[in-house]
Amino acid sequence: MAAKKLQIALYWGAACGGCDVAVLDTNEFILDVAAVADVRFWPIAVDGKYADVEAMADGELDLALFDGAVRNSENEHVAKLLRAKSKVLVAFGSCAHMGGIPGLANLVTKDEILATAYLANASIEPGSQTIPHARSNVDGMTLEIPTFYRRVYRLSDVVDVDYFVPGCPPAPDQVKAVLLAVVKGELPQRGSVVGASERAVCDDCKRTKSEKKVRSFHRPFEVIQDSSKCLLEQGILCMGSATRSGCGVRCPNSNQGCRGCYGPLAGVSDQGAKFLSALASIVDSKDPKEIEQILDGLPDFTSFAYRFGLPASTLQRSYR
Amino acid sequence: MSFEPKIVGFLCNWCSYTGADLAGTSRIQYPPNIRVIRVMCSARIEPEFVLRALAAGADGVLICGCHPGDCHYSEGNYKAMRRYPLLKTLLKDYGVDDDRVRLEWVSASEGQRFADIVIDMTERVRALGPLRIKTDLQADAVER
Amino acid sequence: MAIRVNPKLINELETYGAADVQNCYHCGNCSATCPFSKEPFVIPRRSMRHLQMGLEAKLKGTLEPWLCYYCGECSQQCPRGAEPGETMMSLRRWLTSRYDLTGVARLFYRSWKAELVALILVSLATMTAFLVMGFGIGHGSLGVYAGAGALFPDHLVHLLDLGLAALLASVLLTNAFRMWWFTTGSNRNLHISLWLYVKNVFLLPYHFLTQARYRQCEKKLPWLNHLAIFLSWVTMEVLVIVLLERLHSAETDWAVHAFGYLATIGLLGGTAYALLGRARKSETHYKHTHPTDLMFLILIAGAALTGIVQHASYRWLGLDSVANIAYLIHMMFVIPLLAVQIPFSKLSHLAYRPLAMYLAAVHADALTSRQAGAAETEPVRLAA
Amino acid sequence: MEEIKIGVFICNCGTNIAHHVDLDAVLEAAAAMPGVAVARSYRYMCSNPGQEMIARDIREQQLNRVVVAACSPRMHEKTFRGACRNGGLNPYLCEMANIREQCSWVHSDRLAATEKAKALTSAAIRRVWHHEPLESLTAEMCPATLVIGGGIAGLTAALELADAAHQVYLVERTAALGGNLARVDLTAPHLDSARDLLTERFTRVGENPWITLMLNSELQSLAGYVGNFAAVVRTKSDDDTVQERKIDVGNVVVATGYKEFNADRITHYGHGKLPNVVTSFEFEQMLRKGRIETRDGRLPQYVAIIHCVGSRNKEFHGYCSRVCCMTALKYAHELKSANPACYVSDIYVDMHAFGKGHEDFYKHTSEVKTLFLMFDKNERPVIRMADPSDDCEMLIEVNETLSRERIEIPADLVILMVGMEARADSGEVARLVNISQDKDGWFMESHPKLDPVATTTDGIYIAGTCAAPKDIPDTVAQARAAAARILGKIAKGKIEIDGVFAEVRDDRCSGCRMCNELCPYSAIEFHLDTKRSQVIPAACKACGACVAACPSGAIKGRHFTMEQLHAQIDGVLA
Repeated sequence: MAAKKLQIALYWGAACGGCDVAVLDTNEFILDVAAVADVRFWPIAVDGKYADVEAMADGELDLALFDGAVRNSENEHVAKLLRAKSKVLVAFGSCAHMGGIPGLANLVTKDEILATAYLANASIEPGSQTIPHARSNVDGMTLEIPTFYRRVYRLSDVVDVDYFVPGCPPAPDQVKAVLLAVVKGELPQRGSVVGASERAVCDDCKRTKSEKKVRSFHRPFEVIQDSSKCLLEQGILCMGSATRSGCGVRCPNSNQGCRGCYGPLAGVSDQGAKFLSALASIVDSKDPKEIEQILDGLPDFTSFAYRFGLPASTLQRSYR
Repeated sequence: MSFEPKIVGFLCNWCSYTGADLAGTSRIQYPPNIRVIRVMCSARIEPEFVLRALAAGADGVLICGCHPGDCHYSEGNYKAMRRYPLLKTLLKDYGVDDDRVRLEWVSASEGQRFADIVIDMTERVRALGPLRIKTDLQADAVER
Repeated sequence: MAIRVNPKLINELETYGAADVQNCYHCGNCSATCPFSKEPFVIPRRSMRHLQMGLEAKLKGTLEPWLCYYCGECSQQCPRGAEPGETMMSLRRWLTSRYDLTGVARLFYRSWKAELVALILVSLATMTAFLVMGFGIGHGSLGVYAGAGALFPDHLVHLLDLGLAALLASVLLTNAFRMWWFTTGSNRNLHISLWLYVKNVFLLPYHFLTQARYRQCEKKLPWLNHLAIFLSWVTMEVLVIVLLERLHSAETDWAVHAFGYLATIGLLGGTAYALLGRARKSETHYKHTHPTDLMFLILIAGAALTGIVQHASYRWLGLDSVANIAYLIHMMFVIPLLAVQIPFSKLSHLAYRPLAMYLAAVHADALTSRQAGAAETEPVRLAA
Repeated sequence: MEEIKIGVFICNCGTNIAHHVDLDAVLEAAAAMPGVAVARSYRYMCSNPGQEMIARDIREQQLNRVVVAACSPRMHEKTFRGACRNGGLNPYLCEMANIREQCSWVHSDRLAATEKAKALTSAAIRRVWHHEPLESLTAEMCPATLVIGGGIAGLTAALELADAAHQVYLVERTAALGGNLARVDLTAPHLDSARDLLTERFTRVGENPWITLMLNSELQSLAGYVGNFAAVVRTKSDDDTVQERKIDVGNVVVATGYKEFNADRITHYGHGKLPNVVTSFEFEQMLRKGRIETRDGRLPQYVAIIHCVGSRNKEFHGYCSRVCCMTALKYAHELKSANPACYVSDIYVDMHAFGKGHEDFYKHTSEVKTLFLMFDKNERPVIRMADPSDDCEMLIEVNETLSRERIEIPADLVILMVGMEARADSGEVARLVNISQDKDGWFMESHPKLDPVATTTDGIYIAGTCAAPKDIPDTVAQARAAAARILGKIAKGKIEIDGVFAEVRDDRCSGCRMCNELCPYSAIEFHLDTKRSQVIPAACKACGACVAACPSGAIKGRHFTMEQLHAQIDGVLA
């Protein structure tokens, strides 16, 4: 009897869909997957409904890949649903793993977001400023939409997560590796990060590293780079040293500083704070005023440090 | 009963910790709100420790080191001097009031200065009221 | 304008008695102990400094050496043994030689033998002059001391006194004028109104007669001794010049002779004390004795001694011829004293000291009035 | 993971702690915490019975952690670590809570003080949970020593070490030994000849088998740490062939001396333009030739000596070069003895006659009729040619302080007492042996009063004028001090490296080299082949800078790990 096919499901919470595309980017490999697995639920790709998932027995799914952060009640509902229904739930991609780009919203309050979107927006005709509510009645019918949470959560904030696959999006060959590992059942200990290296991007980055002493910071377009030399040493912000490798050094190889999407290394609990500690230490000045001047070359450091992981940071959100 | 802030103090062993001990031997009284953690050098204090203290319920964090030029390891305090402004911009974005996290140079002979800093900081943080990050995070887990 | 430093001056001053001046490193102990070192004068350190640096123009224009009465405190205090007291003494000698127009004073100070020779020549000249005059012209006889036929008649002596007085007045006055010119006249940044000169003129006789300044030294004995010698010498001069006839009157005119005896005691006692002090170096200011100091004391003592011998032999013993001889020897001491010592050597200080006191007060007034003009400060009066 | 059994010992310190802290409450709170096997309160923990109590409890209760809530760790950490060692427990498994200097002595409110004592004790208990046993390392001490600089300092140090039968490599950049002292004729204040001082040492260096003399040589590189330095010395032989030699040494004595201030930098003095304005070293050459004369061969009648050329003023160097005053007096003597008719003017700022016999020397110089003229250090004499009518060649104009007159001083020859300056390349030497320099470029000693010949880098010693201007007695004293310190270490044979240092986890380091530059002691080496950084335990001082800055958390700060500090943070806030 042919081995029973693998029952897998994919879902996207507060996401851009990039992670789903990344799964497709494994090109023909997806056909091998299809050969051994039934995709039972993948809203972006196949036509499956929530009801179908609710109808499943608990643990019926062998693998669920959840990408995207938890921004509203629907995301949480599906997350809990998939948790119940699947043996292995994977937080797939930066949003699920650390809150991702949507996570930056935690720097502002819910009211400021709604005002920006629905009130103070140039494209809104005056007089028709309406803010969507969880329950509203239209033409005599009550209309329910998911409630917009006051902050963004990581997947692991709402459900137990078996594995984390970092990356925005995870590199196709990493996706392939994860899927193969699942197929072959060679998964490491629960709760660990898979589909990434245990060393920082610098380990795989070809640029030569030497004296780390920075006297000024620049945007990439402001300087003529030496493509053989470490970017940070040229004053271009690159978080490669504080970020797991595994992405194939995509950004530094294209002359852009790493932005840290693969998340922190094992020994680090707060990626942004750790990078801050490292970066500030190599500022080459002993005079407080001069230091402040050099650091002014970083216009919005918080957003850079926690671009993909504000909800995963120690303070998780703003307390204004 | 007025609000009693909890302040975590990271003191470097050679200068500020010794200064704090001197305040002790000289019996200089200061508020008990500060709880001191000893590190060998202010260069060992990671910004993440400050964030962790705030997240664990501290209402204020005081970082102390040797005066520039006095560092037992000759350049340790310059690292603290460099990390502090960047940490302050981070805290501003997180909405943590400026007076809650502070960097002060205290030499081994400045027992009085250490006490004055603790008195001043306790008053300022008491005026700001509780920081409530810990309670807010606990609330986040429940109310959405 | 910068003043030229002349390192050679110090050698010149050594011939005037200065010693170890170069050892001074200006700790200022001397000026701290000197009772006279008050604004605007810095005694003795400023002069020590100008001497070390060879600022001849400055030294010539200073009054400070004359404001020092050699109490010797500074020399005792000096950690480097630079003998500031003796240096000021040598500066007074040097200034005396500078004030003397003729340059004879400079010769005498530079070589004391020259002065000794001059003294001897003058005394021999006096002897011959008196003998020629006594026997040759006046036809007096050895045996007659006073009255008609006296070997040395009074009217001749008066003539001699007047001549001497004229010589002294001319020399002393010119030198005093030069002193004024060097210290005050040529000093451009001192603007002294006539009134200031008049206001302080009483200081001249006051200091001349009392040496009031000397009294401010801690030890009073040196002042008393000096005053005794000085007043005795003045009384003796007055008696000889003005009351000569009464001196020689037959009867002992106690109203006059009492003074004579007192003055003699003063002179003999004073000089004896000074000579003994210098021999035993008992006081700091007796430690260094310049030959001119010795000659000066010997002349006075000699004059006083012969004076009393001449008086006693005539008045008490009636030995006219002995009196005449004594008188002759007395003259051989007095004339050199007056003709050489006063204008060209130590005794000229009898003019310079009071003048210095007077000018110092004038300077002080001029400076304070300028400062007063500049800032309302209480005028500082030099202790009169 | 063995089961954690913690012994908590709370000290009353007589009444010092008991007075303001309710110790029973603290004891009770501590006893209730997880992992606490035994909790005791005692009057004097640091007393012998107190320490024996700890050792006994460790043995009897098989304790593997100890917390002592008492005075400041700066006071008795060593004592209680000793007590643990006596009990057979690794001393680093002990943690103190400072409930005296930073609690009972400074808080009078008993309730608040007790709360704080509880928090501090709970922090210590949570921290000690994560402590790990640490062993101090030992390293061999190579008995050979490298001495850089062949001047009086280097020679003295080398001989002191060689006489104790230890190998010395004496490296001298020029072709001859003697350094600056060899350029001098006589020395102040006793006017004994510099040559006598040096020749005795040259012969002994030449004959001593333990000294390897390397002239025309320079240190090329120095790697390793105290007891285990690998030095590369480059020697230039006459036909310009360069030969490199690798030598292993245990310690280094830096005795590179000083450079005299370049007088041309002060235009007022006209050095280089006016022929008869010479520096002190140029005058020494005249003395060594035995003929004091102006450039055109005349015997100078007036000689002026100007002090503090380049020293003690805002524009050039603020410090005093210490030796020029006595050297100037020496010149006054030599001038007067050579030509008694010569008039010497000594133009100075202050007369620094601080050493033995200096004051008498100063007094004696006055006695030979030297004219001393004082000027203010921030104002400077101006030298100009005199008119032909004057009896001197030059005139020096200055405001003389003692007389407050503006004077001009006649001079046929002017000697400029040039001060001392750090050598131009002292920066390279400092970087080579990894020591730091003060703002004037002099090498920095470990402690200005208590440790003047050592530096913050173990095994690197400094002696003589390279550390600061000083005269020959001080230089020789420092050279012998450095040698004595080294002999002490050699005699011990081994160097003990404290167990607390940073350690790079090879499985986590990604070769980003962020840490390499942060270490003031260059205790982190980057291996190009494996692309990994590594800490040299002996050189590491455990400041923790690299631990905090390592972006991938790959450097573990032994005894101050992230887990220990996190536990302590949570503990103080519990």
